Amino acid sequence: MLFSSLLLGALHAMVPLTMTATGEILSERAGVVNIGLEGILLLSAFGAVVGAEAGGPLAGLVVGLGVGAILGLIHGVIAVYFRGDQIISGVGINILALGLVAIGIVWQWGVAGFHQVDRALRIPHLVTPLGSMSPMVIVTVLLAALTYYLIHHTNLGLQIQAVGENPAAADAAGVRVERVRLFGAVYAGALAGLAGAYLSIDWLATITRNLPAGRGFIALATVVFSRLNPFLAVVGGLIFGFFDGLGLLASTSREITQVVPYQFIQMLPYVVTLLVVTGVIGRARFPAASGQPYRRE
Amino acid sequence: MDPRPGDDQAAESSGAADRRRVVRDAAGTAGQVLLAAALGLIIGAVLMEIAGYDWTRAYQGLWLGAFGDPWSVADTLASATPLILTGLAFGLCFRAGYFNIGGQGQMTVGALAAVVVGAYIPVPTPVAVFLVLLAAGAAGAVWSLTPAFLKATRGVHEVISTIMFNWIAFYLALYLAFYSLNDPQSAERTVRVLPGVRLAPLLAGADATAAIFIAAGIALALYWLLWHTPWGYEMRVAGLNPSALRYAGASPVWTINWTFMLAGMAAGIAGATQIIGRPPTYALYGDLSNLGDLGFDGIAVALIGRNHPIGIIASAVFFGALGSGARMMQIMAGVPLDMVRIVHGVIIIALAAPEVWSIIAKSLVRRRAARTEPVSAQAPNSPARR
Amino acid sequence: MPGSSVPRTGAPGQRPGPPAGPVQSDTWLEMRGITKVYPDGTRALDKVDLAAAKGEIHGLLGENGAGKSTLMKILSGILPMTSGRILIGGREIALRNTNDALAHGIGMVHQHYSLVPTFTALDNILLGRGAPLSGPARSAARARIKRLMDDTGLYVPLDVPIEQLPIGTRQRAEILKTLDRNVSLLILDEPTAVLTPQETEQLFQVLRTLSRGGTTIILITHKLPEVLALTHRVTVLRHGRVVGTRPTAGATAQDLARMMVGAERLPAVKERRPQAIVEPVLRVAELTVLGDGGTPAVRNVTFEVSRGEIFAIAGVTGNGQTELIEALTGLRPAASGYAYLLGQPITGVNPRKLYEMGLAHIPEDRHRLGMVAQLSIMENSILGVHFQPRFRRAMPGTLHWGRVRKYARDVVRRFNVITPSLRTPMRSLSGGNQQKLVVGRELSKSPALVVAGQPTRGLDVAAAATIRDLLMDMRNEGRAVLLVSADLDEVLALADRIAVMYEGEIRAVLERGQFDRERIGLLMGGVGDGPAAG
Amino acid sequence: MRKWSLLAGLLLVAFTVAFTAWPAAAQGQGSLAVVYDVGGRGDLSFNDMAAMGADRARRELGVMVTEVESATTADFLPNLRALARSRQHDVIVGIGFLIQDALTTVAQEFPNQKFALIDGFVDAPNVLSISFSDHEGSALVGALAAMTTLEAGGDTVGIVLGIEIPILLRFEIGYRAGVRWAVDRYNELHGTNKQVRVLHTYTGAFDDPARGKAATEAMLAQGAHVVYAVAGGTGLGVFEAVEQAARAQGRDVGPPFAIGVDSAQDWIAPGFIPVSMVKRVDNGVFAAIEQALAGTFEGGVLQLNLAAGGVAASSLDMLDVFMDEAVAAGKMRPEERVARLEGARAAREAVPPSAWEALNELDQLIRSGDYEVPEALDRETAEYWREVLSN
Repeated sequence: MLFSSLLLGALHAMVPLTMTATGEILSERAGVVNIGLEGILLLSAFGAVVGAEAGGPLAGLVVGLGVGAILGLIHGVIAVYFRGDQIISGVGINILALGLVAIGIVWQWGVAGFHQVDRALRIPHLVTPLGSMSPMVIVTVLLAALTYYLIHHTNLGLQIQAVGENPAAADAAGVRVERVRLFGAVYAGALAGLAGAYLSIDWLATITRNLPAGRGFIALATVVFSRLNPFLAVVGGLIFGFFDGLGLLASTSREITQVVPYQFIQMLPYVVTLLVVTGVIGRARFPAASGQPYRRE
Repeated sequence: MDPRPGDDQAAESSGAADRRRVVRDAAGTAGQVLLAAALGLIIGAVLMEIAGYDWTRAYQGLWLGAFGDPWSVADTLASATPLILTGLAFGLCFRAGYFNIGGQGQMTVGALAAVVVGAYIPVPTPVAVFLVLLAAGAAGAVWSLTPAFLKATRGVHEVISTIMFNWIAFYLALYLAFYSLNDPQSAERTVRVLPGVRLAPLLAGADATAAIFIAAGIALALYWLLWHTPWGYEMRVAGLNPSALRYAGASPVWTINWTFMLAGMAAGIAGATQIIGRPPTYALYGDLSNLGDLGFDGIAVALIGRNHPIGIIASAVFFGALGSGARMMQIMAGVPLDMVRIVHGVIIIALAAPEVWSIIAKSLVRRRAARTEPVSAQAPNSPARR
Repeated sequence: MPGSSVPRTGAPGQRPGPPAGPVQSDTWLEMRGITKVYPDGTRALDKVDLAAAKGEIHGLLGENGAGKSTLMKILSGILPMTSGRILIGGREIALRNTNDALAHGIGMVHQHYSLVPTFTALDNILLGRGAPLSGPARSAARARIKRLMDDTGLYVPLDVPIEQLPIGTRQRAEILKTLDRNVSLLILDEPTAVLTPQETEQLFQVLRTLSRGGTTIILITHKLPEVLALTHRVTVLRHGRVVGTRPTAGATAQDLARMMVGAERLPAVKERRPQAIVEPVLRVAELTVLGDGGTPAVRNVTFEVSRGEIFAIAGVTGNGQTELIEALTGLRPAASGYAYLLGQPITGVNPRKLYEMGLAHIPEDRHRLGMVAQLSIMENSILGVHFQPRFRRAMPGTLHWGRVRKYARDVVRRFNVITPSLRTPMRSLSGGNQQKLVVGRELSKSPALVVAGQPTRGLDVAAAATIRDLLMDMRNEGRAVLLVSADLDEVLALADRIAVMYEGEIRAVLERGQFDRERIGLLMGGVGDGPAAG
Repeated sequence: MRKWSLLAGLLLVAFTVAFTAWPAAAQGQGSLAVVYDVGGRGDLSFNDMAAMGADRARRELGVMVTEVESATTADFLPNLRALARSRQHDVIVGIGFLIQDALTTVAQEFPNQKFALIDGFVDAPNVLSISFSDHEGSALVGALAAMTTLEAGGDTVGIVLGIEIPILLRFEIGYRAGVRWAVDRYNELHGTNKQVRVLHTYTGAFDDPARGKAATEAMLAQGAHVVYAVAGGTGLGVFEAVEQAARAQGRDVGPPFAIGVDSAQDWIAPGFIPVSMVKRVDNGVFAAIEQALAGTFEGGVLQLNLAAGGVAASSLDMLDVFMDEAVAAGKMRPEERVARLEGARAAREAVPPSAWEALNELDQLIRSGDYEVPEALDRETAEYWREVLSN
């Protein structure tokens, strides 16, 4: 009971981290880094609720994905066509989303702070031996597999890797560098958008002013953790989710907290992630042209 | 721009020409920032119009709240103080080619150290203030050295380690603030620092303190370090071409450590300024709410300031102005704080792509050039970044 | 290459023979009035005309910065032109990107190879072709490329990441990649810069075969012997303008060189003064150095460099020269063996210490090591010596920019670096001027030993000659020079002794007077003598 | 670039000229200013309740309301000063104990300005310090939680809190006291010797529903029957976890149950929140402006305890009023209101009558002063009471 609850909790906590990280992995492979994932999660979580209220849970997912894709597109256009600074653009998206959602909640529902999502508008869950599980868990793993396949076994994937490693070479080979990079940026936005929708109309069933609460940054860390391999992003998301849950579980016990204060127990996911990276993952190699705009001159 | 003047002439004329170029570049950057600000304000106005707020009044409030009277100016400077330092923490690392998102955590441990030293070590005033700053800087430096060390020895990417260290610092501070350093009389905050280390307001009725001079002084010192010492020279080389750094005989490991250490110091001192430099509490709240997100805000400040210490001062003052202007925006027009965030966001995004401005400028130039001569050589360069 | 001083018969293609195949005189490709102005106002090309017939091998000759590469990048769709027209078979075509160019059968082999280093040769060849990564279609593509390799004789291992292949093989992959697109116009940008004479000859055979098959070839080069050996016609560019086009038959190297550099006097290598004292400055004994992959890149190498001597290491790039230089200049640890500079051990010593001991290092890749593109001339002029007391104020730690400026001005003047100002960023300079600054900075150290890696690679004739003269001056002043160069002509012209390196070993050391181009070429290709001690 | 800086400079000058005039004085009869805590509007906690009070003042008294949010606690002082300096507000209310230091300073600087402080104490004649007996209200819902658990044969309840700060200790210990009292009462009535374990977690966040959800799932997995959410937005995760656990067992109504806090949160997860511990910050804010307008404003302490109506267990009537307001404001559709009210009623009915009896009985005892709820505002005291109350 305890363990299955913990495992289920870890699976559900994995979804936003891994799904967001998976999209970002593809984007970074193509050379576009987006530090604005936190903002995309937030704004698409908001969009998903609006969408779900207009047309049901599926519409919610679609709108979430769409909002994410649009933000990815904005970031991509700045990064790829205007050759702007990707870090600045990402930071801007984060701040913009904080403001837009806070005001958006007031505009949309007339209340400050939060809006609860009606049960009928949420993603229906699957019944599993572990307990009720969101189908998005499976979608996440499938998306990771799909993304892996896309990167390593398709022609588009070849082009994505090429524009990330050596855009000039890709250009000379007839690859449309800008389009492929833009695709990467939009893909990352779309997956983060889907993850945002999962936050609001599935996992937490609510929209608040700061719903992701830092998960966009943890997803960024998961990208580094994964060494740009989507399957490792699943592992990273699970490790984080598991130890986060374990920390909260352990801190409910007075016997434990009297020995180790709960603040230290709740450091667990961060410490474990750091230890895993230090001990097992080690040096990650990133595409040579990652984060750098491509100019023809 | 004649590409090939004789070398003699070049060497002789370079002094004045170079100075002009520097001024022109700085003016160009400032112009871009102001244009982006204008764009942000316009979009903010449109949103406010849609939402039914009186945006002219709101902007009147923004201006008055930021610069309307001496108190407002002081408040602006007070808000800018920690941002200068957290901005430097990011900007310095960025110059050297590292991505330090750990300013928040470094600031947090700095604030803790400031409380410990400031509250428990009774020594005469100037020494005490110095000790507090030293302790806070040292704590921030220690906190940033671990990611630097992990990067240098184990290749752990600083993005992951600094994010993790932010959270570890957060929980550590929650623990210490409430379990060890708490004020028995008022458990919601730590003990207050001793009166001797509290920096008094520069102007009665406003909360800018001498901390602004500390922050500006550190910015100037780092400017001096970057451009007037061999170590700073090496940091800049590290950021632009790490291989050339080894060729030049400097140790990359050493440079990483130095850079992160100085960045951590700046962030740590930012934490200290929030403790000893902002009346009236002079203590750390148990939920760390007097630190807020200042460490993260530093990233935006640094990027807008183009990671240049002087630019960071200007950019922090700009952020401080938006922050203290937001106060009057709320009071005078009832516009919520979040509207200011939107304006922030738009400004930052607009600044991400200076090329947009040069494209606009270029098209203007082309149109003018079409009237006069075939090609103008005066197309503005986008300023060097990174 | 020291211009006219190398006789034509010493050119790589030693059997010039009749130019390959018949040439139809009717024009097939035509570029008219091509003008290119960069956003910063630089006018790279000014109303350039170029024409070539079907099956013609057309040489495009010019100094660095003459606009050769820019012109060809426009033709291959990489750069947009400011104005002008391009016609193929009399019909005007528009080239918005490389795909457009490839669709018209135009393909380019770049000087800086356009290969993704982490990809296999096969993936690189198929990149952008829309070929699937698995299944029968891939097998078919593989078979097609195998056939192409058989047809052209350009063999490449298809499943090894490019970064693990020697540079000559990489170039073959690059050419295969372009040929696989069924190009009817093949552009090659300085293709022989990194090849052995034998490899060069092989390549020329392939090009002649292609030409006979009707492929038009444009060869960008600044090597006159190649032009004379291979091409039907040659167009010379200078400062973005066409100086002239003429048939190769009947042209002499002197004519072409004069067209290339204008009225300026053709440079020749300075006189070699006899040196009396033999006194080793650098001693290397049984040195073994590991490469990036962890396998030995330099194997058990022993040699000495004496004062007043230019000791040259010849060899095809990628045979351990880079690792050897890095080990001698403090950038890479030695696995075993010793190296002494003026009697003091130097393996594993920090570069800064080495500079103090009297080392000057002209790195073979100036962009990666020798300079910081975004920093100014002034700042670059002290890279590596920035810690020396002469650039510091009395106050500890402070840089004295006034002195740096003076020093930089001095370097700029003495080494004839052409720059608008001392604060100009390094990247705004031409390659030759960048290299002159790097060389000037290093030689200004008054070194005991100069280690020069590929000091003239990619430079125009005049700049290259200046730098060769400077190295000769160093020698004549009694300093030791260790020259590593893949340019055989340069090595032959400068060296007192030549060591040939192949697969990490020194295969032979030849004294001046024993120099034999043919034999050195064979040694570079791994044929002939076994490991030799110097 | 020169022309751009010129243009920008001109813009700047235009801006200066256009906006360098002080605002005209505000009009209307009476003006109220509220400075929120850093949680700001929408924290599902005392800021929202304060806003509700301000809304009511605007509606019923016709006063102007100026609201100011604070990005960090460092903004408190300048926010209060800016309001005080304008001399336009009859009373300035500061929300939350963290604002106490700043309010102390400003109250001295502006002795003629009236201030009120929620959840804190400032010893000044021009400051009305309004305190709430959170522990008393928490004890009530604790009694309900324990009794509900015991009647269902359970032995565990939980409380999920935000960041560990003194005021939350007051909630936690009050809740534990209520549980203890109800267990003793149950054992007394049934002649048994049962125990109820109280699991508590400080999640370290007031705005992260995910952490609330994970913490609650951990408690439910350990058999918790009722979980009290004292964590602002993090509490939304508590409700979601409880609802999801019940629905996974095919139930549309608890158990398990959650208990809301600060406002009547029963409607948020209809069917699963039988009661909320309501803290009437709105009444405090309203009282401050009302007194200021009526001229009866005096400094000092206003203790809003259970007896004074400052804290209470939520009732359907309260919920009704709240929903009426929401519908009137267009924030809620009428049919939604009906459904939510039905859900809240169902949750109440799903709780055994004995639990309501216990809650009401304890309510009477506290009002009459026969039972004094222990109060903890520091860690040592809290630890002492945790020890005492669990034996």
